[in-house]
Amino acid sequence: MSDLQAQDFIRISATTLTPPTARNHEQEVAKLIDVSRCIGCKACQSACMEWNNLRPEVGHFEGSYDNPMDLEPSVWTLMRFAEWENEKGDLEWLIRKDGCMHCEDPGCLKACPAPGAIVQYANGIVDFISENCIGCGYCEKGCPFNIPRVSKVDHKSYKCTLCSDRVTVGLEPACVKACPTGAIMFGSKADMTEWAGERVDELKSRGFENAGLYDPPGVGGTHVMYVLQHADKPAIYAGLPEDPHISEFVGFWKGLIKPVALAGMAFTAAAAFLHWITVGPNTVDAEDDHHAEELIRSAKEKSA
Amino acid sequence: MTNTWQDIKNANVVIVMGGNAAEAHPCGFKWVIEAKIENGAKLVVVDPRFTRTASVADLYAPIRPGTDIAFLSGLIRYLLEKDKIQHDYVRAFTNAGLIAKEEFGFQDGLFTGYNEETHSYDKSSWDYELDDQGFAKVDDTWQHPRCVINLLRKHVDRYTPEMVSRITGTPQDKFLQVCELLATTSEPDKALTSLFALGWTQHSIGAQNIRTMAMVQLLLGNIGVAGGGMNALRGHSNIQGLTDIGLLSNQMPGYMTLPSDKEATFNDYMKTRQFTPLRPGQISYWQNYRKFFVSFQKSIYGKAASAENNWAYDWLPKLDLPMYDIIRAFEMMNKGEINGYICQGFNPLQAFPDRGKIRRGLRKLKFLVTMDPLDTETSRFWEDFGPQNPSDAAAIQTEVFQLPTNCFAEENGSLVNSARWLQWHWKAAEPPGQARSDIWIMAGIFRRLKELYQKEGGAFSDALMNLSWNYADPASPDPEELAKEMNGRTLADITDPTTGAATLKAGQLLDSFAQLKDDGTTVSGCWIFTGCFTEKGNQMARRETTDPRDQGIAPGWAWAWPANRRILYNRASADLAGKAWNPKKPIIEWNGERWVGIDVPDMPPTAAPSAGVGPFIMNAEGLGRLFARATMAEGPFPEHYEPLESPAENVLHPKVRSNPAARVFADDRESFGAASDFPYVATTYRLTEHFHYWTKHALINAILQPEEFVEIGEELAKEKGIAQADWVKVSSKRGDVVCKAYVTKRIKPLMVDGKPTHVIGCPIHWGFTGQARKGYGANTLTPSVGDANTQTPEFKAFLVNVAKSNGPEV
Amino acid sequence: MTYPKGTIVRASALTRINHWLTAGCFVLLVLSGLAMFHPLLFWLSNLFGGGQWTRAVHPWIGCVLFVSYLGLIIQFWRDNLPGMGDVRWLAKINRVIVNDEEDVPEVSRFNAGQKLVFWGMAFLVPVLFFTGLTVWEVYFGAYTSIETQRVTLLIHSLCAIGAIILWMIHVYAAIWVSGSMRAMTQGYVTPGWAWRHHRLWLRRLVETNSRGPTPGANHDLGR
Amino acid sequence: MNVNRRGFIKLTAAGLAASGMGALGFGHVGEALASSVRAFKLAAAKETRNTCTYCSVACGILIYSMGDRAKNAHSNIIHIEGDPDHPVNRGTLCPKGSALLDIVHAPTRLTAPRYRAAGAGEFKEVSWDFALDRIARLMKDDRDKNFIAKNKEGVTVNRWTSVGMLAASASSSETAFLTWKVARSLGMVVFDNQARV
Repeated sequence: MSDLQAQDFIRISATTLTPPTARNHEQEVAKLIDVSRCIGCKACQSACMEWNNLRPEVGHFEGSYDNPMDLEPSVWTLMRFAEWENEKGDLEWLIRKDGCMHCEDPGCLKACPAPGAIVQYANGIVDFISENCIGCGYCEKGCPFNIPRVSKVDHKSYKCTLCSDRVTVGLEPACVKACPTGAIMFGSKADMTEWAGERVDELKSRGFENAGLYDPPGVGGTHVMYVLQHADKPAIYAGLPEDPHISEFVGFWKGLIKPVALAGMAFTAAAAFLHWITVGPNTVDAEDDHHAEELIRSAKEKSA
Repeated sequence: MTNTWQDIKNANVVIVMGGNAAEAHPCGFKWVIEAKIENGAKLVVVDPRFTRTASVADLYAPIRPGTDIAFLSGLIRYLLEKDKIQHDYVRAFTNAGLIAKEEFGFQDGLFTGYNEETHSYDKSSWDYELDDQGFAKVDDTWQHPRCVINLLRKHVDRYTPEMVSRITGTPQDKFLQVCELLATTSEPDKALTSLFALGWTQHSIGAQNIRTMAMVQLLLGNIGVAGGGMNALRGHSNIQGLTDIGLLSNQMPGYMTLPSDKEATFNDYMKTRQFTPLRPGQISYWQNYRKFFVSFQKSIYGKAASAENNWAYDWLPKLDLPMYDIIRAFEMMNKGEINGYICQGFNPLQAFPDRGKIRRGLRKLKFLVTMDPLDTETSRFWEDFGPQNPSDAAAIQTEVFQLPTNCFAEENGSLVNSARWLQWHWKAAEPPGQARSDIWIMAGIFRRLKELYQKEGGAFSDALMNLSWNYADPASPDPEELAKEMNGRTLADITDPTTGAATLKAGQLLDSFAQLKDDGTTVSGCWIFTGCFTEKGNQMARRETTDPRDQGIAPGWAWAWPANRRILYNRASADLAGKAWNPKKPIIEWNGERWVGIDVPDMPPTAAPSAGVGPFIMNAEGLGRLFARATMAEGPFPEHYEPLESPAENVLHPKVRSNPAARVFADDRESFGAASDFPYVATTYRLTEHFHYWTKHALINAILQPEEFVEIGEELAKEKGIAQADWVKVSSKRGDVVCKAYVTKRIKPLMVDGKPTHVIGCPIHWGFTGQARKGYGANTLTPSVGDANTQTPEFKAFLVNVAKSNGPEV
Repeated sequence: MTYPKGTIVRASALTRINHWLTAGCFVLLVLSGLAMFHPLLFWLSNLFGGGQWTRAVHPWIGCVLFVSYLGLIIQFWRDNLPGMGDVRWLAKINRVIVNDEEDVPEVSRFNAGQKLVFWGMAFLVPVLFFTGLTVWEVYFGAYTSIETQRVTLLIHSLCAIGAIILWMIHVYAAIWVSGSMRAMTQGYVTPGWAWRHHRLWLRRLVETNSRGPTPGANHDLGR
Repeated sequence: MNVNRRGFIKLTAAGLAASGMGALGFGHVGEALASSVRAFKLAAAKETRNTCTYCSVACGILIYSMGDRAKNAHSNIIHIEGDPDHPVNRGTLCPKGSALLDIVHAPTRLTAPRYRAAGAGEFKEVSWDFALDRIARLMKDDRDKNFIAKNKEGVTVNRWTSVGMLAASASSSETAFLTWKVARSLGMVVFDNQARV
């Protein structure tokens, strides 16, 4: 799709300068996960681990098919299983591939204090540049989907890269290629949105009136989208946020108080300097010394 | 499979019953999803558990393990009662109108001819009434009371929806919804495909499970059509190939069978393999048996096989029993009748039922040879691994050889997939360390034995001495040489009878098994593979991807047996006049002179429809069999029999509870548990993240499913005070497994004969070697009894008890 | 301690060490904190050997600051208790600001401004410490929810800014009131300084014939 | 990782900038540091077409191994993914197929013939010759003792029931054919494969 190099950044973390904008006509990519076609086989997890050379620990059985139990620095995508009884009393097994949503307005990137640690390419992929990461975990606070994980070993944050290394040479991500039932599709965001529309109509024809596309506006839309049978209740899909957006706290902490704080500090320094050059130091004069000796001397006499 | 994997996308209804396609064959299951999307297909899943296949199904119905025949017989009754069958298809292509013998009958649980002592039938009464020319009598008006269709109607009459629900525990409304949906495919242009696997085969009544569905498909007219067929989703990558090449106790390559003691001479042997047609004008292709047999004997014994010595007939081992299956092998082992056992890429300690009995058998061996890329449990059965494999090594006198072999990526060769495609693969790397190919090892053993016999003589060794072995490198025969050997050659020039031109020079590779002769002038190691490696080169290596009308045939990709035919019985995809039932998806049609279409016709190319050549060319009557004559052990019609370990009585015929023709060894019968001690029905199954007992050696798969567990319904767990992910002990009369409990909504109690019956699910993938957590293995629990026809063990329905535990005693 | 003759002891050696330890930690925290606070200042992280070191060392220094500030609290809390005198002092802030000590009420050991700094920091430093703990990813990342950490991180930033501004005022005050720097570095002030800035404090010292830093401390006034 | 020349220079220059210049307040120099994407790991790998070893869907796969088959390069397998041309799987793989790399490189892959003597407590590595000679000897002795040339009725049966064999259902058809020839020429009838399970 595109050669993902420094010139292709459209957003860079902790950077006051505007990224290069000359190449402003870039096809945005998107990964569409059609939960109604997903059989929860974890081929995407397996392919992701194999392609990215990730091997987390062999865990234990914890009460469901969710293995490993949570995203980790070396678990970039994960099937989350939810046994749900619908209104008709029939059981539905909702299985959702969790992982980075590659938001249009990434909370991680906004929260990140390290310059160049998180970048967004022109095609929409949000990537962690590990060598610039300082391991502070702000990205975890910024992300509305609770995705980034900071490693306890190298103190760097990790998440799905949408296989930027494959996409940059024109291949599709590893999970997309592996998915046996074609539940994960990859292409331009326009194509994927249109294809999702067809899938939603087809699902509606099968009795899922509330089928819909999950492309949350709260984060400006995402480059990883879901087709859900029950788009009116995303939370039943193992906690998919109803209306994800960057937290107001993060917004405020990363927005207004930055300039205000700097201004406040600069003002104080300036005021002090101005006071110094106008009022000047408060020095002790001879009279004060005299009063002091006088006081001491009289006290000496009383006690002697 | 009768059809191809991609052909599944042409189905209008897909039933996954007796299998879990989404978990066991995910990339094949893609085509079910394609059917749903492009074809608006409906997916029906009938399974004791709500599986990941069910998670994308349009209709799910629970069923008690081991009662599939009751369900399907009820379905047949529904189809016949509602007259939802494809009349023209059934009339023309099945034996519905043929008339059975007078003596045939069925009385409270038993067909005619049952012998109590031998637990088997005298099947002479299970046949058609023949006329004076020896052809089967037929009444196409279906009036005759002994027409097959009428006998079938009477036979299934007892399976009313109430009775089905009473036996299977499936709620009646769900059962009738399934019947309704499947009945819609009786339309000529609608197709139902049946995807099944071990969920049907691993029962004491396994073969009949599949037969019942085949009868349903015949009644609905779905065999041989696009999107139809009986599709067995085979297990291993080359299980189809090894079945084709006859690596089974009584089998020879190409589904020929080894002689038995009763066939002393070659003529006796051939007498029972005449396959003379039972209706005029039928092909009955097995009539060419002698050509295949002679060509085969010439292939493996070369000049030493001649007309004079009946083509070295006596050099083939004869069987005194129907078969020496693996259950019998471990029975013999326990009785000390087997001294040596060679496990080539097979891990019986994990794969076979009643793990205790397997371990006791292996202890009695003098020597055990394992050939495997991985460190298998079987090769270390003698080592103590704590509670998962308690053992006193010193007391075990077995010599064990653990031979390292290469894996798929380290060899050239071909594999046959479930859809009968022979596909070549290329070597990508050298095997690790001193690992060698299985071919090299078998050649090594063979040449050493031959040398010993040459030096020392000994028991009869003519077969060994004269075995054809003309490979460039006798120590390591090349896979291409072996492939050519299976394909076969002509030893004399072949001329085309019509044109007289020489088609093949002596010594050249044959193009098709039609060229085989029974006079010793042709050789073929496996007649059904002839055509896979011809003078035009290795057809198995073809990678041509074009697919006419994108209908899922891909005729140019690799090569399918027989004769590159991709959909079997495809003649049945056209009506009497040779026009396609489903004009949108024709396969072959009669154009006036020949059969043409997108697949190799399963029919003599120039046999006009009017000639009445039946589409089932391998059967003597050329017709699909609703009435199975004498081919099945327990009856020409399927009948519901309870599993050997069952919580319920047989409400249809209490006196005959389980399969009367099942072979049960005495010690195995003692080890069957009673419902009073073991009240819950258990079933074993596979998870999609693991392949049997291999992938616990692969780190990623061990991560995806790290630890052994059993699935318990929420109601049962509440009853037993078992919380989520607690340790539990699951016990059968044969042994205990201690593992975690997965308390789930996906298994609900079934009302069977008025009693709530709980089902417990036991995945099989854990053992005591590899990366994953140590496990006991589900086969610690399972009974050692098999299907009456194939001896496939009954892994899918047995009895257990379950209780809280605090983990394996270390 | 060898203080020059005739001088008053404003801060004991222990107090000075404690003060400058706190000050040192605070400065380092300001530098490393600001590096992570604003991209423009990220270059400050190079003083600590890069972003990773800055993030790693900041919390540890925070711990030291918290402990050492407790020391200051222990030493000064009694003399910083607010009283009516402070209110009156504040009312005269306009005179104080222009160095006109004339009718400014007499101040004991600490004037209201200093008390504000003291109690300000006594509030801000613990809050910074505990909010900092919750966002100390390496050790405490898992103990609080992300929602909580968003709030505590905001509080941490706000308090830090407050502390920095308070600190700037404190530093300038020391420069502005000449002699104060020496008071905290050498530990002594001239009696005149005491008279001018902390007359009540001087009076009590004299009454108890103490040379400082607190009444009745050591009895060699005038040596 | 083939860092191209231009990239190499950029990295070192940046390093210098970060340490020296950065301290003097030219912080934004750091932004140029942001390196590009992880290099494509299959850039010059050798591609071999094969079939997955697990189930009967028989997905087509592409095996990527190091080196270009030059004599001194041991073609170690580094990645396996689906064959997009294969008409059945069209490039997809299940969780087992996607992890084929881990079975090829499983630490429990056997690498040397091992032998456990009767009653012994552990395996010991042996040579192939020792193993195969010993196996041939054991088989011949047992066959000579227990081979049944004729049954009770005097019919020539030529069967040997005291040694059994299980064949692998993941081995190639060619292996299977050769195994059939050897087993049956010895008269084996206790001979099955995974189709029985």
